[in-house]
Amino acid sequence: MILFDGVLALLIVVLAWRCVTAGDLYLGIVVFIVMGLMLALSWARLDAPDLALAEAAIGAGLLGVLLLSTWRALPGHRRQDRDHPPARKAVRWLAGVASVAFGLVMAALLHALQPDEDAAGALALGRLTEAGVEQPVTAVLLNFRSYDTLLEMGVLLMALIGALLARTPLAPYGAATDDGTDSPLIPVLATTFTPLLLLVGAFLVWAGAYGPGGAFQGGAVLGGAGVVLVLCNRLQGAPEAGILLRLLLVLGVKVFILAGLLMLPLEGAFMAYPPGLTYPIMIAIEFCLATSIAVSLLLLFTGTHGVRVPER
Amino acid sequence: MTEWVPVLVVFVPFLAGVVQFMAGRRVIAWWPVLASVATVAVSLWLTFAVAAGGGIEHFMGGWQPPLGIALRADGLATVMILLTAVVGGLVSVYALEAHGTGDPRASHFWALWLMLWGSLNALFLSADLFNIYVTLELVTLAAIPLVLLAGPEKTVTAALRYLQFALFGSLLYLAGVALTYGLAGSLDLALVGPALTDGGITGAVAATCMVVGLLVKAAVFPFHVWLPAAHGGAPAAVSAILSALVVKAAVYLLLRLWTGPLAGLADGLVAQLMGALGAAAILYGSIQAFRQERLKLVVAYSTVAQLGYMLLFFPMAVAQAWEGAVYHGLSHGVAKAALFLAAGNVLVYLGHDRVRDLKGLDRSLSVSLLAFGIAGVSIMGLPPSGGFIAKWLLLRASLETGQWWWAVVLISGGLLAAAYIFRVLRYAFLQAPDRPPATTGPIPPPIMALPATLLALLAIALGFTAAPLLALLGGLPEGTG
Amino acid sequence: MTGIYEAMPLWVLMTSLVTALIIFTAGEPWHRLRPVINLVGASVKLALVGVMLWGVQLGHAFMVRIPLLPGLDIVLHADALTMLFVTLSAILWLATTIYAIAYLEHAPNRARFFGFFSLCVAATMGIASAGNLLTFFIFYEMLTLATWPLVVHRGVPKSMNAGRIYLQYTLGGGAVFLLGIALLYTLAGPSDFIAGGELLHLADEHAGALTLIFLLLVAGTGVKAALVPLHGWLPVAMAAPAPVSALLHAVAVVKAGAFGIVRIVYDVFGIELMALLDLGTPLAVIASVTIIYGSLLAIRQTDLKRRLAYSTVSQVSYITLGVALGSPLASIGGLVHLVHQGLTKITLFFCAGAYAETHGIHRIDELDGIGRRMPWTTAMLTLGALGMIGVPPLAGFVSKWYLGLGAVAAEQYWIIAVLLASTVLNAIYFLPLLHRAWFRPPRQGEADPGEAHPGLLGPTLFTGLAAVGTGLFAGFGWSPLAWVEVIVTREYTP
Amino acid sequence: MTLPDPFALAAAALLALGFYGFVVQRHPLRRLLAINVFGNGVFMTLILVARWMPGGPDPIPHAMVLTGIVIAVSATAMGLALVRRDLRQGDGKDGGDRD
Repeated sequence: MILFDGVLALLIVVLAWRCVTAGDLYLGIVVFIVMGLMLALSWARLDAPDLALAEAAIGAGLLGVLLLSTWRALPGHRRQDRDHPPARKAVRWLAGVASVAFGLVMAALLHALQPDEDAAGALALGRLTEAGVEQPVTAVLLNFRSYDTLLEMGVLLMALIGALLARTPLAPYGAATDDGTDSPLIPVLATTFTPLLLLVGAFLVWAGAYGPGGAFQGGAVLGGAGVVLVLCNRLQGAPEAGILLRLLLVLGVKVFILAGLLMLPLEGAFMAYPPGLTYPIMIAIEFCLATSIAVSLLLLFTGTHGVRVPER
Repeated sequence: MTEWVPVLVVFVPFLAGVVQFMAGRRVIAWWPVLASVATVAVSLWLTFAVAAGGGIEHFMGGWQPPLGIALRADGLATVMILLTAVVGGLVSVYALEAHGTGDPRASHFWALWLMLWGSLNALFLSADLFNIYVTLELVTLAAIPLVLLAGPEKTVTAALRYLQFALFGSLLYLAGVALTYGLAGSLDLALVGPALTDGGITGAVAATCMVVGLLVKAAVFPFHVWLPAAHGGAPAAVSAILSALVVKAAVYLLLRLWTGPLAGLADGLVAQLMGALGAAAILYGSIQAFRQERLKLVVAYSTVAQLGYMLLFFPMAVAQAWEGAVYHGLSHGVAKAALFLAAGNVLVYLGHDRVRDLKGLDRSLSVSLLAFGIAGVSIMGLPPSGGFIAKWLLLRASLETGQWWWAVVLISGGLLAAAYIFRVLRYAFLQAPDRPPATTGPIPPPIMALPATLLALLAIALGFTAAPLLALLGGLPEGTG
Repeated sequence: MTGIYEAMPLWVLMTSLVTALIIFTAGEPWHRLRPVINLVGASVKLALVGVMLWGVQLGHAFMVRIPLLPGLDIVLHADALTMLFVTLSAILWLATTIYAIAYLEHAPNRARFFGFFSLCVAATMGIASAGNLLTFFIFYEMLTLATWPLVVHRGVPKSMNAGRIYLQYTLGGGAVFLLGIALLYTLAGPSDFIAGGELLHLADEHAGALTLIFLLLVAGTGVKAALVPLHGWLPVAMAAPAPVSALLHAVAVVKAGAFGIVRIVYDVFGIELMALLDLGTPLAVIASVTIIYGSLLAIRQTDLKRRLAYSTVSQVSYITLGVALGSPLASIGGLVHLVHQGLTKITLFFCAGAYAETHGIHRIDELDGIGRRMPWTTAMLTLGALGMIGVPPLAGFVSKWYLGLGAVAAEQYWIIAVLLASTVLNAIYFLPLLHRAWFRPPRQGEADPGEAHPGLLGPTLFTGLAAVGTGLFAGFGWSPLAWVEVIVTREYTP
Repeated sequence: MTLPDPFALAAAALLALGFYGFVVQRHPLRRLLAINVFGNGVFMTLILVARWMPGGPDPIPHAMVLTGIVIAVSATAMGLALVRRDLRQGDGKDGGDRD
């Protein structure tokens, strides 16, 4: 296996190198997506299947689609470096030397690093029974360090507002006349693949309590289903969002905060779940989170305030 | 009840922002008022609680560190939250007019600003290295859309550059956090110190990554390149928030880490280097501010310079330097917000903010201009003002530690600040003999002029309130220096 | 009640501050009420100063202490030296206010002008009653800031330029001064102004540092006192309106500098330490150079106000010279000159302003025959000029006499030569003025008579006669001279 | 002398390459790519730290990575929206200084 690991690691490095220095921007993006998949593979090898799933779904999948769509949306002459040439040769050399030194130092440090056995993580594993779920990562995300997760939902919401304020929708409001949408494959994709994705997403959310999966992976897959629908022209952007859509957007963060605040008088601490009710509360919150993540990611992709089914 | 206050200080504004986003424009008049008042109220509650009973700690989820995340309201966090409440409250008053019912994107402004307010408080209270990363990103990702509110066509380049630097800075910080966790097996600020100190080169590299990452976020020279365009281009209320609070959050973290987990690592030479960066920022920022043609860019470059003063704490690292640096943060926050709001009023009235064309402004905009001048007194570090108290403390610290070269920097910085402030006033005082200035806008109503004036007067008042505030801050954390 | 009474210096300061705030808040439209506010403020202040003068005479202690930081207090107090400066400023403020109301009757931006004008006076009061170096510095910088809008008041490029130069000098001086204070605090800790100072015990160990601190402090105050080579701002600042030149540049600002030097020499370092470190003589030399140099440059000026400005450069240094010599008699001469020069020079500036306002006369060669057209004003000009030269029994003579006696007592005979030379130079640049005014015929077509507006003439008459009075009645118990003798006795009695 | 973990080397290389790309590249899209490469280096580091903890993979760094990925993707998505806006606009307009 060491050979496999070595080859995989080398591949990642080469892909990263190509991604950063590729002469053609398009190539750089494609390489980035491939690198994301390779990373997911390597993380699976590193006993982090949750993260492998997340990277594949969000890091490589959704982000990849978004990168490619953005590239396509750019005016032709802006797709290359003409207006933004790389730094001068001297700077490149200097940066090269600096980054080689940086890399060597980090490699040496990582090689020498000996994590403690009484790390916080060991504590987390030891007190898993109190956490309400069997999956350690979900326990950390939704219980031990639920505060981080809650704030992260805020990041997602703000990023969405930022993207909306830039007013550069990727999914135009009018009927999309994209080449390829009349392909016979499209209806198949839209009608069979999407429900499948929805199913997988919901399963992942629920599975997060026991094995690999969770709100983020599941939410990403659900959002991905939406993206597929947009790409198949079964959904399109809308200039305004209905109150329902906005409610779904903030559902996760809002339920999370209100639940947390409710625990202040009940349990004496923010987000301290009452014993016995831990699991149902966490599952409820997880589904809310997944819903909001899915809608947020979908809207981050379309770059519009809302989505609607196009009129036929 | 008291132990709940830190949670409320974070989530009252944060939740209010979320609700604002959901409810949209319908609630624009009253919801922001309610939310701002409530936030100021809980912030004051926290201040009085800490002043009366000392620091407050809250374990999120009831899990103690190292397993869980703690919120710690100590003196430093509390004065920053107080600053945020004061500046935020008055900027909110200004924004009620500037981003009121007349602004089509008012709902976005208030949602972002209220969430940013909560995020800032969360950042100040956080006692966990990774949670700090999350709050840093929250603050950044709220700040950048706010910059866009000036109209994406005008500010998108600045916002994009801001985003690039901010993202890279926080990832660099996160790299340091990763190494720290590898060394210490914990993320709590109070627990990671010994492992970092004993961590040899790994500890040093971890510390370097975190510090450099924060320097990028704090726009410290030479990482300042993203700041002027972003702060200069944003709407006035946003500029005030960004310059007074947002960049300061990163400097705050530098102070917090340096006097906390990194205290055992602080090396004399590195500390001198930090001081040198601060000195370079002071000189470079001031000279650039003097050379700018647009009023808001003058003020923005002034921020680059003023942040440098806080960095002078590191080489001196004595109690007076600590007090001086923090007090500088407070008085700069108040004064800079006043400057930006005043500049915003000029922009509203004239439709431009070209420094050379401010002729005759003193008659029509006398209140805003007076606010600009009064706040300028504090920026120059002249008495009586908060800026003077801070400068005095830093000056004393530099002479007491025998590092007289910082005294020279402090003195020259004050003179350079006088140069760029008076340059603006000079053009504004020039009489326009032939005709009144060609205006495009109305004279800003009192609700826009008063917050600037009040903030400016507060900057002066800070010259007299140092004793209670420094008592609240508490002395230099143990083990530093 | 005693607390309120003891805090008298604060109330005196507040009268001007509150006046300023009211004027700022009321704004431009209140042009009818503004003179009333101004005059009421000035009169109330004068009354309060009278009470305080009486108190100090009886030996009451006035002291207010506002802590800013541990070891950093704002201290306002009133000793005899304070009262000398406070009384002078209060009286002259009233006179100048009346003058300024008349002078600026139809000018724009009067609210701004009078607001900052009151602020300047508040700062001057603060400087006079400052009880330690830091307080002195705070008001010293406040004075700088409040004067700038007055210097640039006209809003033309020339006055803007003057404002820039003014700030460059004064803020630079302030920065140096601050460094000096910070060094002193680091070396010796916080300390109030106290006769003889509290630094003597440091003289052996830190002689070098103390000399450096003295240098910094004197350089800082020397800027405002217009000591050569730090005098460059004063002539340029004459671009300001006449009342500003009169009160601020003849009295408040330059006197603030000179007063600072007096405080530093007497109440921070002390005569004994000055002698020990041998700082007096260099200071006396600088003062002498300034006296001669200022006079020489005054001769070359063709503009009336600029000639007066250079004369100020020269005359203010008498004060520095007096305290630098370190003998009681010279100190009396120097300190009393604070009052004498103030009264005399403000009269001269009032006259210059009246000429400019009434007949548009700015240059000296335009003064031909003005004595016939404006006899009263010109009479006051004559009194002032003769006073400056030091013709007995006018005020200037008293100062010079005591300075001379002091020089003899200190066995510094070269000072006598300086005084004589200065007197001759004064005569050279003032007498031709008087000759033109009285004995040359008016120019063609400019013979129309026209005395100055009563609002301008009144204050001029008042200060002119006061200048004469202080000289004539110098021997009486309530004269500035008697007061100064009290101060100096206290300073020199351990 | 143990053989270095190949993934540790990869993590260091990702950090170095990300840094290099950020400094050298000027095209905003490329810069975002470089930032993400750097971020992946950080995530890889965290995963390695988790893996090396005696007693099984440490869930806390895993949670940190998951949070980090979502933050990185959100920020990048917003960045891409800005890039689209920025590059559609006229040439060479910039309110601030160019270094």
